[in-house]
Amino acid sequence: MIVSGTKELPAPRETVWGVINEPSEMAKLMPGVESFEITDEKHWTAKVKVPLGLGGLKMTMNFEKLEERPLEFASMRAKGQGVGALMDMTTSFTLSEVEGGTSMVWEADVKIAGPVGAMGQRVLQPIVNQQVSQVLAALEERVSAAAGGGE
Amino acid sequence: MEAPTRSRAISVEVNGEQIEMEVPARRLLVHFIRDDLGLTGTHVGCDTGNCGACTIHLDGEPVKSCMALAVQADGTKIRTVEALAADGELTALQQAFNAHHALQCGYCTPGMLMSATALLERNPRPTEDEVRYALQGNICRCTGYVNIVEAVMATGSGA
Amino acid sequence: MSTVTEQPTTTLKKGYVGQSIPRKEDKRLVQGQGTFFDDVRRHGMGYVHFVRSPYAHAKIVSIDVSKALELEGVYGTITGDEVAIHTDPFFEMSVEPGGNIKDYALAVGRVRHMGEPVAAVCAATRELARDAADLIEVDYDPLPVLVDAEESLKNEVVLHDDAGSNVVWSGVFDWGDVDQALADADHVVKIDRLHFHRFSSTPLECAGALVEYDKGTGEWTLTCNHQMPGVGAIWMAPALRTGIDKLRFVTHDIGGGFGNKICLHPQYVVLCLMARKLGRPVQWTEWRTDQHTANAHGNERTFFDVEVAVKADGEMTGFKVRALDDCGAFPRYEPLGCIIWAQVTPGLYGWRNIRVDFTQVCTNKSPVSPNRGYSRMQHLWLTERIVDIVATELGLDPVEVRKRNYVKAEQMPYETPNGCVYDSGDYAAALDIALDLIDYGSVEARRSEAASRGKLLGFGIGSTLDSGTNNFGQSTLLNPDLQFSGNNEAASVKLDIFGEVVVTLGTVPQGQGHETTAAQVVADILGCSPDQVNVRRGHDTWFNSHAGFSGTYASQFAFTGLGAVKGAAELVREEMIQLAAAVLQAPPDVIELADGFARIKDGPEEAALPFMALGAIINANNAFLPPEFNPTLNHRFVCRPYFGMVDTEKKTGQLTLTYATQIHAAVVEVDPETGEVEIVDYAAVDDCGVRINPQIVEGQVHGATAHAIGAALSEDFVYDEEGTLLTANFYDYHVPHAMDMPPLKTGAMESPSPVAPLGAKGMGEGGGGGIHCIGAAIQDALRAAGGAIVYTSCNPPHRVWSMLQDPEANSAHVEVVSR
Amino acid sequence: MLLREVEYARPATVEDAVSLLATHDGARPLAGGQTLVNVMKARAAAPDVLVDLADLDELRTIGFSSDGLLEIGAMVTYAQLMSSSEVDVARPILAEVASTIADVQVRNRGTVGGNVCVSDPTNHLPPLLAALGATFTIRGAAGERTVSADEFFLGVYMTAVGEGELLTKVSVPPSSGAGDGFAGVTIGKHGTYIVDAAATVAGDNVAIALGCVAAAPVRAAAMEKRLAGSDFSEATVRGAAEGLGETLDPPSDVHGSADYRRRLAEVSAVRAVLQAAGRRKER
Repeated sequence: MIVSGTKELPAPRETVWGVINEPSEMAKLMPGVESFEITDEKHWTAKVKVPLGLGGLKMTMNFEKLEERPLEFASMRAKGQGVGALMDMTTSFTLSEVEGGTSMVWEADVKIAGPVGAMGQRVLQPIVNQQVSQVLAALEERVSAAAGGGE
Repeated sequence: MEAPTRSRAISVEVNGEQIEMEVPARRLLVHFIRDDLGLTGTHVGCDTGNCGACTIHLDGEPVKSCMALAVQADGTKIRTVEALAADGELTALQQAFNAHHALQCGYCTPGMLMSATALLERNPRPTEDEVRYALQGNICRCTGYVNIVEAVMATGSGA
Repeated sequence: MSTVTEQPTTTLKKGYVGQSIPRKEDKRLVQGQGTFFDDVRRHGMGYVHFVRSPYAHAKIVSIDVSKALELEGVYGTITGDEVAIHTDPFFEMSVEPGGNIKDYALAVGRVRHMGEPVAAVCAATRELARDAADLIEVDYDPLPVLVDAEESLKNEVVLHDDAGSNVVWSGVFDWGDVDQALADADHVVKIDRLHFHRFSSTPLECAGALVEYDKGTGEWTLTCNHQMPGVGAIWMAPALRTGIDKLRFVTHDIGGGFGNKICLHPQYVVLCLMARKLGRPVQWTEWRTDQHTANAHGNERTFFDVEVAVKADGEMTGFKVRALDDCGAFPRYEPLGCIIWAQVTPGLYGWRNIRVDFTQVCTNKSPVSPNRGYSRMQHLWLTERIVDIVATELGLDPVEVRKRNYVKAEQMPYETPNGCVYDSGDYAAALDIALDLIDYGSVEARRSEAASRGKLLGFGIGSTLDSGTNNFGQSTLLNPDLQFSGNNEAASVKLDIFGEVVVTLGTVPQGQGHETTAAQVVADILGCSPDQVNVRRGHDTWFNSHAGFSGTYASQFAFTGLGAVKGAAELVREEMIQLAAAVLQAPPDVIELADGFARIKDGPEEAALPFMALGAIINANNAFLPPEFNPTLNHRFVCRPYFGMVDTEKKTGQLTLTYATQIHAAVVEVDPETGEVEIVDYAAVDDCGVRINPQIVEGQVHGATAHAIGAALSEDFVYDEEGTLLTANFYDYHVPHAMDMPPLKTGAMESPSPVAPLGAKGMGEGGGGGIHCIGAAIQDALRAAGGAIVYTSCNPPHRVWSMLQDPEANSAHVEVVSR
Repeated sequence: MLLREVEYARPATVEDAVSLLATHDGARPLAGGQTLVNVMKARAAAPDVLVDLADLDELRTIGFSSDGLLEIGAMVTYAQLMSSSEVDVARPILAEVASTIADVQVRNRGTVGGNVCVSDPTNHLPPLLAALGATFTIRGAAGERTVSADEFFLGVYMTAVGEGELLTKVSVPPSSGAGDGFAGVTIGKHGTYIVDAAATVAGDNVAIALGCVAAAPVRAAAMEKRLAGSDFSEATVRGAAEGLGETLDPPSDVHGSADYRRRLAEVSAVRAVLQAAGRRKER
């Protein structure tokens, strides 16, 4: 399942890059994150309880940075293993300077296996969209906070 | 206000007999009936609440016991297929199922009988459409429903 | 008590056989007193849950069961490594490369389809076993996934390294001279692609077993719902490195089988290991999603490059086709499917020149197993699609083209191009009954009335044969080294001390009413009422009334099952007459068995011995009998149908013996805006020779038709490109319920079989006609809206809608070359 | 088929229920359970605490508010809707649609509150209540508030009901002469919808809500505008539906592609509107 879109962020590219390139920052954006641990510069894990409305979905997410071209492009892979679902997601972000901030084109290729997948495909696609839009909202908040008052 | 608990003592009237038992909150009503009470006439045929093989009566209403927790049955009256011919005398519906060859493997039959019994208690002379509407929640993979519908209608008209 | 007139024993006295007596099985089943495997409990038994692969193709890097074993109440686990040590791979039937496939009871080193069992855990309660399964950590390394048979042929991704190729079996069957027929034809109709989809009968009771191991005797007892224990034991015993008699199969009531409970040996072997390892009974219940993802799918088969030779007068003289069969991750009952279709090579038609280039491959999907109509349904669908496409393309009437090309009644028994013999039948007459039931004459009037309501009406015929009584010698046409041929089934009949007649069957009924029909046959032979005949429920190896091919499958109970019962009953009958003659001091030929008595025909009142007398003499009071006269009134009989040898060179021979006819006809209305198809009229006509219990026969026709209607309109196992099954349970795999099913009109004929012991043909797998006729009816309906060709066997609303939007794209590339 | 460990409580009052929901992390209300229990059986999601609303009789009533709105308690079952004289008088479409939800057994247990709070895009009631202009009353520690359908349905399994809150009732305007319609294509008779549409025509105006085409019900606003004050003839309604599909981005799955759902949305909207227009009383 491929989901993609563009997001306008009210902050210069440097700030946006500072967030999406920093594992500790990215981890905080995940909905329902409970704890995270940076393994090394390219790898980190997060314990997440994805709020699925009908009950939390506990997952351990292993993130790995794939490719990065500072200020322009970053891609990473997240493998989630949890009870009720197995997720393998590759996401990429392309940043470009625009008037008033940064335009970010994002794309995520999401593979979900296991019982959640079996609960009916037509429910899954909207759920993935919801989770992604929550991540984007958190990113926008984080980025504007960083751009506004600075740390 | 009592705090949430992992298990709970429930009191349920099952086929006329009051049963008190501590059950885990996570135990499905169908497993309580089959495994704890040994009433194995109620069957499980799916895992999404579609097939109706687990149909029983809860406070007089046909319900799917695979989509209820045993703890939810606390304080209710349950009737399972074993109660239909409790005195050994088959009901008119059970006899009609035999006369009209309305069962083959018999796995869906208990659920079918409970749904049809509930229908006839409310609508003694159902039309074919009403019978099919009442049995829509009970899947059968052997009979194609032809003889089942015939048997229920025959019972209705006293044939 | 009905009076029974004496007739020579070879033909049955017209008595209970032929009557729709109510079934003996029903009394317990309508009271919820049936015993299905999951109802049986043992003290201290453990519940087993299988950990299954979420991936369709991946290496198993590691399995860690430590956390699971620490959980309170967990008894133990079994993983693939233990299976590889303690068992051998299952016996493979194919030649190379398929024959080299290693199929273990659990995944060893690699998983090859979503849902494949990777480990098993046993615990004190069902819930604990499920919790423990979540604690077993399996590390997978995903591999590229193969979900398309054509792609699999390229062998870029190979599932079984031991085989080195994805091809399980391939071969060419060439009878007559199809090239000559095509050369002489006035029209050659070419169809480049037809696809028979993947679905299954999904019996309502899923698979499972309670397995106990007796340490003292090294024996396993499986209280289970395996429908073919004979062959199940042949697979399991060598894998477990034990003798076949160490596996005692016990079945009571089974909630439907339809072929989907034949390949249960992998999970059963794991249960046997677990029972032995833990020294306690262990019980496994398969849930619906497990069954859809990993138990038994029907064969998915695609047909390419069909060429049909047609004369100007509409006679079809032959066809050639390339068939590609997708058997999923493991050939379990396969490659038998690569030959079983040849039982009905010409379908119901008289063409003599047929070439089939057949290949079977593996893919990362659930393994297939026989499914109602196994392999014959796929081939008959091909012949019916050919006839309907030829009729559409050449403007022939579908009824006329069938009547012209059907094998005629006067040609029976009819030898097909590959040496099978259609024993009896009148296809045209059966079609006429169906046309009459559906009021064929009014179709055009109904079509215009429907059009006035904005609906497209269509009419379709589906003619099918239910070949029954397998000759396992057909397996040697696939692999000459195989040591299987013929067929057999056993039964025993005894007269007990108090005069009760006791029958044990080798067959394994799952709803077909064997207890009742067997009692009818025995009652007529022994001259008593079926109520006096106690047919023991289910199958038990310890009854010792089974044989190598025991089970219930391939529409053969009426032949082999009842044949064994008849044989055993006749042996007992003979002895009862000899014994009565001795006691009543009269010659045997004046003795008759009737109304539960052995008596002198028209003799004095007192010259009659009740069965109880005979039973008591033999079992408790036999001193007065002369030493050399030793009747036992207890006989086991093995019915061995005679097929003769098959010719492995020409690939000919008698692959089955009886051919029941089923002709289906349907009228549908299509909603052009949404693609929804509604069946507004339906008829099915069955001819299976002598009908032992007409009501039971009719019930089989109803059930088979329901399977066909479900398959034709909604039931489809669809995989995405990652090998995830998208219809993994009844939430998305829609099975017809009471409101989906149209009222069925049924008709019947009786063309007795000259070869079957009772003139009765096996039947029950002829329902495929429903798939054929609904596809034909949809194609007919669409003629008025673009004329799309139906190219697949499952047509839910979205597919019919796409055929309406773009008839060209969706029709198979059909081309007619005329002289 | 076998749930994970879960805690269970059955409070006697709405206040107790709200307090349980507020004070326990991962607590979820359990109404009919006809979806939640299945999701737990599949272990696709697992609440830590189930707060059973069975004893809250206050939520099982159907009546009228002071300003004449039909008030349906959150624990009212589909079967109750079907047999309620108040519903039959005020808004019979509710009973008509309820009678096609799943089967007898599910309708005896499944509740209006459960249907809307699960907010599965294929559920029958979200688009219907959106078209009827229903409002949703939510009670929490901070008291009670009432929101519109647009504000209530946020996404799949996501509604305005937050942690520690409970839907207590759904209020539906009486039809008072308006015509209501519901149409769509299901998987088998009375099955799950592939696409559905609800419509209500009151005087010259029409409200149209589509289901199964997004995470929450979608109003066919452009079509509504085009039809305002029109003759609601078949030709007019079909014309107004043109282009509706292109405004949608429906999911594709084994039962239909996105494109198929776009066309079905148009067909369903037309059929629902024509049914509604045909049932208007005050014409």
